[in-house]
Amino acid sequence: MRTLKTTITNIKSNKQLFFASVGTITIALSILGLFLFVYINLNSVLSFWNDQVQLIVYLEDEVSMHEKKKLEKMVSSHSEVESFDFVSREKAWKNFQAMFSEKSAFLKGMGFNPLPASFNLKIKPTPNRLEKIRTLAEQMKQLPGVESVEYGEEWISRFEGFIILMRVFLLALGALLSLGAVLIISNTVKLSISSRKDEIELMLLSGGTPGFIQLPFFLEGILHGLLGAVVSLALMKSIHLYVVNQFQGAIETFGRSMDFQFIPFPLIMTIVMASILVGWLGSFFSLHQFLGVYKKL
Amino acid sequence: MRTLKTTITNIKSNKQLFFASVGTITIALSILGLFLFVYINLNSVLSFWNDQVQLIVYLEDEVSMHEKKKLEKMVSSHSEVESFDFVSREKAWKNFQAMFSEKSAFLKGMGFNPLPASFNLKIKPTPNRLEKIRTLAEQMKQLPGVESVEYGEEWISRFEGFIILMRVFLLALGALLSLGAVLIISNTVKLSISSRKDEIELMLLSGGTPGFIQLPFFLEGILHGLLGAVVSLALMKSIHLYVVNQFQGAIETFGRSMDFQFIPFPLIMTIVMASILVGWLGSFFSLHQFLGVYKKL
Amino acid sequence: MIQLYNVYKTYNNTPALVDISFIIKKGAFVFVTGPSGAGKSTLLKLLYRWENYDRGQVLVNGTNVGKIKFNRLWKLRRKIGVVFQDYKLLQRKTILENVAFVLEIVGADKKTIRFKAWEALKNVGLSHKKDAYPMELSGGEQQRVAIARALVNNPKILLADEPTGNLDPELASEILHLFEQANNEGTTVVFATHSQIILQEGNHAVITLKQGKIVDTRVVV
Amino acid sequence: MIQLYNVYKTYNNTPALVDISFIIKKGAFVFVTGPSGAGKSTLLKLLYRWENYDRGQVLVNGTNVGKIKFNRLWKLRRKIGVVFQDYKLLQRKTILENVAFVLEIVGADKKTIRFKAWEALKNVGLSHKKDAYPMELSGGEQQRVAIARALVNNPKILLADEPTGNLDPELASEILHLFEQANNEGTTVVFATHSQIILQEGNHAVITLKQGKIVDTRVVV
Ligand SMILES: Nc1ncnc2c1ncn2[C@@H]1O[C@H](COP(=O)(O)OP(=O)(O)OP(=O)(O)O)[C@@H](O)[C@H]1O
Ligand SMILES: Nc1ncnc2c1ncn2[C@@H]1O[C@H](COP(=O)(O)OP(=O)(O)OP(=O)(O)O)[C@@H](O)[C@H]1O
Ligand SMILES: [Mg+2]
Ligand SMILES: [Mg+2]
Repeated sequence: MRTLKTTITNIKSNKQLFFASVGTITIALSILGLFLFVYINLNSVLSFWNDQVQLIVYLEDEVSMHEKKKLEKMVSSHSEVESFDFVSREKAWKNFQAMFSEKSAFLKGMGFNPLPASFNLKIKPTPNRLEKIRTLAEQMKQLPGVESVEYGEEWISRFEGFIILMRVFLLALGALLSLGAVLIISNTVKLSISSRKDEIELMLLSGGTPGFIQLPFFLEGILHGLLGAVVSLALMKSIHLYVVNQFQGAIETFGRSMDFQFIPFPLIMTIVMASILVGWLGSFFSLHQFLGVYKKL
Repeated sequence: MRTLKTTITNIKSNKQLFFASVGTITIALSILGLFLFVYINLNSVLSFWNDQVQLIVYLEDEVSMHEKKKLEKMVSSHSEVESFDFVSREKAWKNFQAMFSEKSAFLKGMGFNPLPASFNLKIKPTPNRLEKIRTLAEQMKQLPGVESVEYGEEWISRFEGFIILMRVFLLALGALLSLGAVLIISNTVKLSISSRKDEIELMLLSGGTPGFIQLPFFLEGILHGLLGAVVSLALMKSIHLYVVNQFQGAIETFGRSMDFQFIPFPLIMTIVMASILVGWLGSFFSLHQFLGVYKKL
Repeated sequence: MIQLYNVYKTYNNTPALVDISFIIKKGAFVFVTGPSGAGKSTLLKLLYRWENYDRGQVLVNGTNVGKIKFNRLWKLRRKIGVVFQDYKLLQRKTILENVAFVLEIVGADKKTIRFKAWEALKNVGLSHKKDAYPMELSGGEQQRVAIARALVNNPKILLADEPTGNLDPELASEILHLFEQANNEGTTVVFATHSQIILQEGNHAVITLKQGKIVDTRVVV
Repeated sequence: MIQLYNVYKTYNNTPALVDISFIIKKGAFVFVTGPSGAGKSTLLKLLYRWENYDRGQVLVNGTNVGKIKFNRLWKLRRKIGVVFQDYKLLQRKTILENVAFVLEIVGADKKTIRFKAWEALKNVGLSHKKDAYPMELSGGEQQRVAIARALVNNPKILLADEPTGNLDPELASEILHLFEQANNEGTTVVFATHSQIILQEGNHAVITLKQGKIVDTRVVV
């Protein structure tokens, strides 16, 4: 109780620094949060696209029922295949016509269906997926009843390159920001303590117990971290709500019923705890350094 | 000369705060710079995609030479059209066959060319381009010799939505960061000054001229800004070099000979000048506020 | 109460105290005097362990203060009230808060704090300025706040380092009486001063230092 | 040199100086005395315009100090050396740098600065401590640094606010002689003190304040 009051008095007697500190932490965390935000949503877009990566196995028009069954069995039991679709010749033709609806007049006029039936395989996402797809494609090609195999080799490698680039970029940025946040927080706490040097010295001189002296500063550090986290998360949430309100339309036309996701709850708790930890660590190290001078005497 | 020495002495006598300040400014500017970096490169990607937006006018197979000429004239003189291509029926058929090379056996087997000739128009990028394309498409449809018109309506609106979303997001982030940077800098300078309260007071008491008292702090503020800008730009440049070295391959597969651009030189100068200005402003306002107390007496 | 045996103290290899030995009994009142830089403040600092000594023994209340660990120092310091030569007032607190602060540190309850702090200020004639900040006080008024703060805890030992340097002779002798009153109630007082008037007025033992050595002692029977 | 006509000064509506009038001629040496809180420091602060007055006139060297604009104040203050009651030493500078600092402020050249600063420290007996920081000095040593700093500029006017409060009687009278020497070389000296010994030793004019009023003056013929 008394400690809490001392903490509040401490903060009140140095409002400007307190607000500057919390403000700084808020900004640092907001930036981190925004990145998380972008990263999470980008990831969800990417993983959606990722799902589209497939290996198409075109069957010969003269494939026998037996061959087809064998192929289906082989495909369904393969460890790299997540799921698969069978597209009959008729369905393929319909899709093709739908895709080129503007020119459908010409296509309809063709009078025969030039397209083959196919198995569309979804491949499990693993880091060396491209390699695996390539091997699988080579295997499939040899099998009886398979006309040809298509898997957008070029597109996949492009796409994987882009994902790696994006992740490295975001992680580097995140690391830079985390480092920055820790530096700023510990520096601010240090300033906060050194601005109260006189007070701490007098407490030491008047017989304050180490606990009595340190507790308000620990509490203050924790409070800095907590407030910074809460304010920045509130900021994030309002940006999130704003974006969702303003751009839901634009997002929906983006190709599917995609939500702009908010940072998931466990991650929110992690951020808050981490921020509190950083605040506490900041005050701990600063106090330790500061009191070290007096311990040596 | 003497002022410069005083500035250096000032900085030396308070190294920790100086490095903290420059570090903070560096981080703030680095974040801003990274955004600029991402924004510039994203913009160049987007404007590349933007160029691809086109209006395709399919001609009737029985179009007369006269009608074709008239259409060509109309298209080439239209104020919204940036450039145009003529694709003959033969060329279209070849492109089509190339695109579906895997199935070329079937296509070759068709023995006749179902595709129409077309004009491919590039439309000038203006804010309300979508509207204009729509109008132009309606016009063209009415003309003799035009079979149909295609312009990827859905894709364009999606794309524009995405661009707007992206820009708003980046600008909001940039504004937040700029605000943060200004706050942090001015707060740091304020702390720097108030940590030298005694010194300033003694200078006032001992007959230091206002210029003599203020100049070292102005210099210091400017130095904070300058160093912050230079260090953060150096950081940016090394990140840029790293990214280019590591990912040039991935970038090239990204569809064209695109370079990862660095922040252009005029913008670099602007950043440096702005940072210096912020440093100076920070020290100016802090000094003004600080000295105000003594002026009132 | 306070025992020193052959104590040496140096600052960066320059001796500040040389071979100091004396015993101050419980309830005694002792002046420490000597020219500027003689080592008076240093001697007091050893007693509340703000500085440590190089050789010898310092016992306060039977404890060897040189051996106390940092985490246990507060037990020693709670017994001691100090009037610092540079006052050490907290600029951001009013003078009432300054005096109350040391009571809060030892965990007194709220009512006691208000009453005792106010009483202590009254004793030095400053209760009418209780809400002023140190910067708004004259030099002598600040010194009296420092005195009030040292006395407010009813310490077993009172160490006063030049507590009347900024006070007029009349006030100085009032303060001396205040200390003598505390002494009568059982507090052991060590009073460092330059003032010949104070030394004459208070008929107490005197330890005279010069360049870190005891050069003279006046013993009162 | 210094003229005051019916000067009034209040702090938050409590009077600190009431109807003060006196004239100090060029080259004079004047003591200001009076009990704690009488207004001595306030009076000196008016002269170097650290505080402003409410009514009346204060002329220093013929200029009305109440009317000087902030940007011109340095001209007044360069003529005045002040020994502050709380010393105002810079903790981050050595004492030589502290003394040299006021020379740098008025733009002296490097050689002059080193020589004069060292000389000033020598005059107060502290040249052997020149590289020490204020925290490493005894109370009286710090006070002497403050005195050295006030004298180093050969000011036209010297204002000393209780400059011997932490000095032993011997040193105090040495410092008094130092001031008298400066006075002989033409400096006008105003010396605020409580010390009866100093007042008696220096045969100079005395202004006695009490609760902000002049209650007594000793005039020297
Ligand atoms: N922290 C320190 N570091 C180095 N030297 C110091 C330190 N504190 C004191 N001294 C030196 O030790 C000597 C004794 O100092 P001390 O403060 O004990 O003197 P004092 O008797 O209290 O003098 P005064 O009457 O002027 O206050 C002085 O020469 C002083 O310069
Ligand atoms: N800044 C201030 N704000 C409010 N009151 C003040 C301020 N400075 C001084 N006072 C009050 O004005 C009165 C005169 O103060 P002053 O410092 O002039 O006294 P003094 O004669 O120098 O006393 P001392 O001998 O104790 O130094 C005191 O009652 C003091 O409390
Ligand atoms: Mg001392
Ligand atoms: Mg005074």
